[in-house]
Amino acid sequence: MNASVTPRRLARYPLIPVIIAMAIGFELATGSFVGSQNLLGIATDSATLAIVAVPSALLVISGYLDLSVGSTYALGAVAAGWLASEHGGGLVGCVLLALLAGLAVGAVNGFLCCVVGLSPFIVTLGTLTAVRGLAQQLAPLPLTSFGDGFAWLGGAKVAGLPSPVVIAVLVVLVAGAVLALTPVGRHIYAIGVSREAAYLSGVRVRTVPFALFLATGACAALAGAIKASVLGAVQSGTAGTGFELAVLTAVLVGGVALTGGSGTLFGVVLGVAFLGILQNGLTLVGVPTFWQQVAQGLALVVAAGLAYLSPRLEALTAVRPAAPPRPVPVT
Amino acid sequence: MNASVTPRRLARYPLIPVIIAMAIGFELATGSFVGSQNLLGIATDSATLAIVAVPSALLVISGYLDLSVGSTYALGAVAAGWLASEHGGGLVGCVLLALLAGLAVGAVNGFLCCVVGLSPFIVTLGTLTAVRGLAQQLAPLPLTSFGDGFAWLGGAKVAGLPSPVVIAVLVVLVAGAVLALTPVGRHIYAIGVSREAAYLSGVRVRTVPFALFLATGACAALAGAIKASVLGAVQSGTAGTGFELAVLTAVLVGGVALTGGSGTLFGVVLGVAFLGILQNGLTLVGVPTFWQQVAQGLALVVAAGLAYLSPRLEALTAVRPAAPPRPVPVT
Amino acid sequence: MTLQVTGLRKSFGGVHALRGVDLTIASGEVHALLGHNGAGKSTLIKALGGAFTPDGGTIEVAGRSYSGLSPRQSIDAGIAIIFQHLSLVESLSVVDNVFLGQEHRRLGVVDRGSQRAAARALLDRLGATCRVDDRVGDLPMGQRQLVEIAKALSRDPVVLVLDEPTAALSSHEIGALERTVRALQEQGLAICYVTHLLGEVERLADRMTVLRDGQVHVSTSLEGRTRRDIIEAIAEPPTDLPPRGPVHEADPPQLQVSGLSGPGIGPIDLSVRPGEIVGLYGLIGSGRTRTLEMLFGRRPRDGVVTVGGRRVTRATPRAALAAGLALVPGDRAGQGLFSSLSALDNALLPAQGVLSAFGLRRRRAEQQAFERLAEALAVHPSTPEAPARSFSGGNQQKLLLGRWVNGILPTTVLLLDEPTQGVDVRARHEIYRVVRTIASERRTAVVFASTDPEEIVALADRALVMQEGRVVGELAGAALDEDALLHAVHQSESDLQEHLS
Amino acid sequence: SAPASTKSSGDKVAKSSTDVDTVAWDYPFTFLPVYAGVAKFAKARAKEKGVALEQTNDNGRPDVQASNLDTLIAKKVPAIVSFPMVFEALEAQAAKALSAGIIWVTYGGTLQNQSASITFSFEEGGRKLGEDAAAWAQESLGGKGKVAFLVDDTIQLGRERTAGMIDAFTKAAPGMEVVGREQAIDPDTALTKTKAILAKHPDVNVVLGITDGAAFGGYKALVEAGRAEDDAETYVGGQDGDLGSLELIRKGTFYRASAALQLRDIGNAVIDVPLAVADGRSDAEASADVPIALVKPGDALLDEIIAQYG
Ligand SMILES: Nc1ncnc2c1ncn2[C@@H]1O[C@H](COP(=O)(O)OP(=O)(O)OP(=O)(O)O)[C@@H](O)[C@H]1O
Ligand SMILES: Nc1ncnc2c1ncn2[C@@H]1O[C@H](COP(=O)(O)OP(=O)(O)OP(=O)(O)O)[C@@H](O)[C@H]1O
Ligand SMILES: [Mg+2]
Ligand SMILES: [Mg+2]
Repeated sequence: MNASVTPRRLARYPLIPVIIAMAIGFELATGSFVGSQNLLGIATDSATLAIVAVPSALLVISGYLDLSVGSTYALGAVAAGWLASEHGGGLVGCVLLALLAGLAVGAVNGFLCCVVGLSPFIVTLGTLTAVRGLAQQLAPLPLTSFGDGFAWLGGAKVAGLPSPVVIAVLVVLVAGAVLALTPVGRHIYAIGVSREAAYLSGVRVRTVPFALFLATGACAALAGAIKASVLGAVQSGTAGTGFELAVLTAVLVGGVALTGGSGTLFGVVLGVAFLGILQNGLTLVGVPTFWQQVAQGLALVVAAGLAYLSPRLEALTAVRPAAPPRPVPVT
Repeated sequence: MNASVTPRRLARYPLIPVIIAMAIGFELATGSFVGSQNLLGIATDSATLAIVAVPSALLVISGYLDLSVGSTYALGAVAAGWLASEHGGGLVGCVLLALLAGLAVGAVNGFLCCVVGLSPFIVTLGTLTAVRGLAQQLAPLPLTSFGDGFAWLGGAKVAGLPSPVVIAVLVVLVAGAVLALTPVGRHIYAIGVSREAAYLSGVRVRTVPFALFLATGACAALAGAIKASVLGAVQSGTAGTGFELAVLTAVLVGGVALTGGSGTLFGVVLGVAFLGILQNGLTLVGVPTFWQQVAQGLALVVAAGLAYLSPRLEALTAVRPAAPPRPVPVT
Repeated sequence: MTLQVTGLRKSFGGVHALRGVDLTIASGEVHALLGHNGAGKSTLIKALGGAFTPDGGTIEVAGRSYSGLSPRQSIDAGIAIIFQHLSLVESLSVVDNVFLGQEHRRLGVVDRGSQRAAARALLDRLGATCRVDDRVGDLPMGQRQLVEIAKALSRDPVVLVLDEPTAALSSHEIGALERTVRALQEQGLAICYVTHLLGEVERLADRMTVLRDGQVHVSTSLEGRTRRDIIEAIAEPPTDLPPRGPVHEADPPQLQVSGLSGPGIGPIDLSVRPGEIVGLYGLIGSGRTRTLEMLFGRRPRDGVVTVGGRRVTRATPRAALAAGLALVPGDRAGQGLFSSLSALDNALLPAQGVLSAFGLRRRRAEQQAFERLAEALAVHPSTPEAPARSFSGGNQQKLLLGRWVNGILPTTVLLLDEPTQGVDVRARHEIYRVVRTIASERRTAVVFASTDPEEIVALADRALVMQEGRVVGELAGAALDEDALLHAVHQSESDLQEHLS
Repeated sequence: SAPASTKSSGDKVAKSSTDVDTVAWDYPFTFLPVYAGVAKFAKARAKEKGVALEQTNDNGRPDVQASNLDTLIAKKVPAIVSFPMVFEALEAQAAKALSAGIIWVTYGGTLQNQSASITFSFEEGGRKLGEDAAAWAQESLGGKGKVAFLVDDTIQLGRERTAGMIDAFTKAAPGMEVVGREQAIDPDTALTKTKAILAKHPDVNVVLGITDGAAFGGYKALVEAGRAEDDAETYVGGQDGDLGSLELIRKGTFYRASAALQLRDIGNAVIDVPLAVADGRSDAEASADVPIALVKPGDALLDEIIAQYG
């Protein structure tokens, strides 16, 4: 990725100036926004959102949608937490069990939406509800007292960075590599733009989104397990409630179109950062509770406005296309 | 509307046999499902959902979406409840104030989505958050002790029917008449299928969805006021939370496509009935909380399956189209 | 003057689609608006219909001058337009479409009875066979086009604009349309007619205006003009097509089909040798598209399909591609193009997997493959990263051709559905050249479907005439000419003449 | 600027209540009416004491709560009063706050790492209501009748209240038939659920709510079903002490009791406890335990709490 900030890049990612403006504003208002502890805190808190927003974004680019992530997150947290607290499960066991739970939910969603062809919105709204019920049924009481092994998942430092951040970076890099470097990456866009044309071009139009449902389920459950490890406790009734909306918001604010076929991972990472910084800044400034909600709502509207402006700004900064060749006049 | 149950109608509305099956099942399981008190209870409870689902369905048919209804509902309840409890407002005043509040939210949504052209999903997610914050700011404490005038809104009987049901029937009839009989009804479908084609045909592609945003806002606030009147209390923090998803679920389960351009009000009414009966039946049977959630989630998946089957069944029951004219062979 | 356009300008971002165009059409005149793909014809027409506001210039209709029109103003001024990309609403009925935005009302309510009667009368006049209550989405393209025309006529226009109205019509329907245009001309309408089919220009038009790159190149009466004059006005004259490649009777057939059948189709037997080009000719709805789609596995099928001696058992596009079959679909927008993806992605999507190493794409190899392809097919512009939607119709079609004939994929049988629909005369010629070259040099077997007899004659070694899903005749060699084709599908030559006159 | 902020944190460590200029109160269930009630008194007390009261917006999500606490700690507010959604989950944050020199007051329970706590037993509130209803049932119904519970199984405090309420009732009135146990914390849901229960059991005598909001909805359902507002064989009771419910109790309806939180005492404690810690008091000295009182018709407390709502 070329990191230089060109006008064209700014036009494409209008969140960049907004994030910079927010950072400056919050720093001026509080004097404690910029600072390694606070910034690292934002990164750690946003890591779970990023881990789920990234595969979700690929799913949306391919023209599908997974709303069930909030409950899959809870299921992953419950699965890992249960093994850790009731059976002294270690790091590997807990993570594997959480991934398995996530893959199971992903497989159900993927089967119904990609193979059978049901509406992803209704199906995953259904699994959102059903999986939450299941998670609560499995662990009606809070799970606590995890062993050190599992605590490592969320608490370790790798090269000075908290492990959730490291995992999020890995997820972004892997997904980014798939999207940019492999043929499947192009297939994801192609399916999102025109499923029919992709099918006629020999693209696996069922398998690819199915795999993305699996990845989204696995990542959601992993995120739940990570948060359980960080917090040292799981409550099945509240873990990840509303998370699906946060994920979708990050994806859409990051410039991925709900209609599929367009968007970039860089944009999604910006979307996650935007939400994390907003939440942090409002608390830092000490905005009263209800006004925080109002501000968060308005921020979404502003983000929608930016998404609207972006292609228009891009057109202005566009490199002029070469003029078409003029046929030589005959007469 | 022709009410006879033909195979073709059943294929088009597969919720009909499902609802009948549910009714029979719940009656056999509890012996108290069919009974005027329970059925009227379901109707009254579902009335507010219907009042909002109907204009929302028109909005979805026209290719837009309003997620803010849950908070607009709360704002309407707060507006009416505040006037009734703090200033002894009567029926007319309370209803007018609630409608005004709803129209204001609808106007903001409509302006941003139809005139400016921002993404309805992000914008109304934003107003959902912001308006909830406003409602809580306006009435942090529960409002109670409304006068008789306002109590009439939700408590009166008209021709033996509870007033919420009567209002819901009126909303359905008015919207149904608009959709089926007036040019605007055709325009709503046309805009949903192809905004461009509709625009070039001289259809008012901004005004019509804008009006639907206004109607949805007004109806959501009215529904909130009605519920406030029925309950005799308003809690700004809990009133209508999650209502936006219930509304969208009813609309989609009722066969309206999220992509716009298709769906019927009859289907939406069936969708509302389906959700109301399901909720009622699960409580009647006494299913434990968490399993209720699982059952509700599965019901959504089943509904998605029905929506998928419906066009296929319709094709089977279709009257064969007349054969294309045969060109007379020459050779 | 009924319609007078003066100095009209419009640009999209950096693209100057119109650079000061003048156009004058008198009442009672049929005026052909011609030009290469991307010349600006549709842009001009959209400005007339109010799809956007022009950057400059004026539009004068029936004595009133506008600097820009909204769709409602345009309709009220008496301009009726048949847009190139249909402006119909698929999920609505025929009658609802015809009167969309201009409903007959009684007491604020749609007057269905009066609308149905009026729609029926219009459709009859156009020779349409669909019923007023049919869903437009269920209709074949030809009928849809007629509904679009009925919609335009329902508004009692003073100016009628038709943007490539016949691209999807069969000769039967074209005949009816041409008669209608004549009748309207006699009633004093000013008619603007856009087409790439020069036969229509010769039969119908009184004058022509030719656009090149957004400017008027020629505007003249057609009196005494030959086809060659017209072609030269539109573009530089095409070079001759490369010669047909030899077809060796001794070669085993590359594509062998026996007993192919499906709903409304077949049984069809067919055998195509390496290097042979077979044209499927028929009226709209005769089953050519369905036959090609069945061959390609897009539709379920019965029967045996053999490619290069090996049977293709599974009826899926993937199986067909693996066997060496490839299809360029007729519905370019809906089934072919990834409009927002880059030209490179569009041309090389299925080849990227072959080009990749260790599961990773090789950008350089892709770039080189694209360059080779752009050169071989004369794709313009040859910028790999430009989105496909910014290409003209002819160049889009070349990208789709290139998707299968790029020397990377093992395509041995190429199926083409309406390969030059909406493509200008020059690009059409280039596509013929490409197809010929593929057949003669790569020995690819080609099967293509077309509604244009000229095209069949120009391109095919052998033509199969289809009717109601079956092959009812075969023409080859000297016997293959336009008259014979028309003859084969129409009752008699005189009947056809009656249609056309 | 990182070193600077570390330095300023050193300055900020409160040596006495005068060093505490801000109290951050983190309450996750901002949608509950109780929140606004306590907030009202806490704000008034804060003004009185000349400190600023900051609040968070956790939206009922434990991960957001943890994030917001991280932010408050990074910001070095002098004192945090936090109501943990899951108590164990906030031990780490509490420890982090303490080691940063921040006063940590646990609200609604206790943690191992804390400066002090403000407690009021949820279980006890439920138990008092359950016992009272059971006693009433034994007396007025001879111990025979039907009871429905409106419960909350999703969050910890809800489960504690639920357990206290149901255990106490069923133990003291074993003859009562339990005909419903439905999830409902707000009047809207409670109305719907109670109506469904009434369809099958029109003769339900007792409805106990996890919140006053839920009980209020149950009350409405009974009235809608034709029950006289002062029916002698009906008992509805809730928890929290919402104004609307208290007024029904005062009016002499069959809404007979509410396990009321003393909102003013709690609100005052939100400010007073951290200030006491700053003045050097120990956990035991500074902590406040606010009793939950069951208010019934005729209680002096009833009028007092209603008056507090002003
Ligand atoms: N909405 C648009 N945005 C950007 N460029 C456009 C747009 N519409 C048209 N153009 C460009 O304007 C030019 C003129 O296009 P137009 O569609 O008018 O050509 P045309 O003469 O109708 O071609 P054809 O014969 O292929 O239909 C082309 O270069 C095209 O790419
Ligand atoms: N006799 C038939 N039986 C079944 N389906 C038919 C029949 N006639 C038309 N169709 C439907 O019409 C649609 C295609 O019509 P269309 O006229 O565009 O293509 P086609 O029949 O393949 O003819 P052609 O490509 O030769 O014009 C298909 O979706 C097909 O299902
Ligand atoms: Mg054109
Ligand atoms: Mg065809």
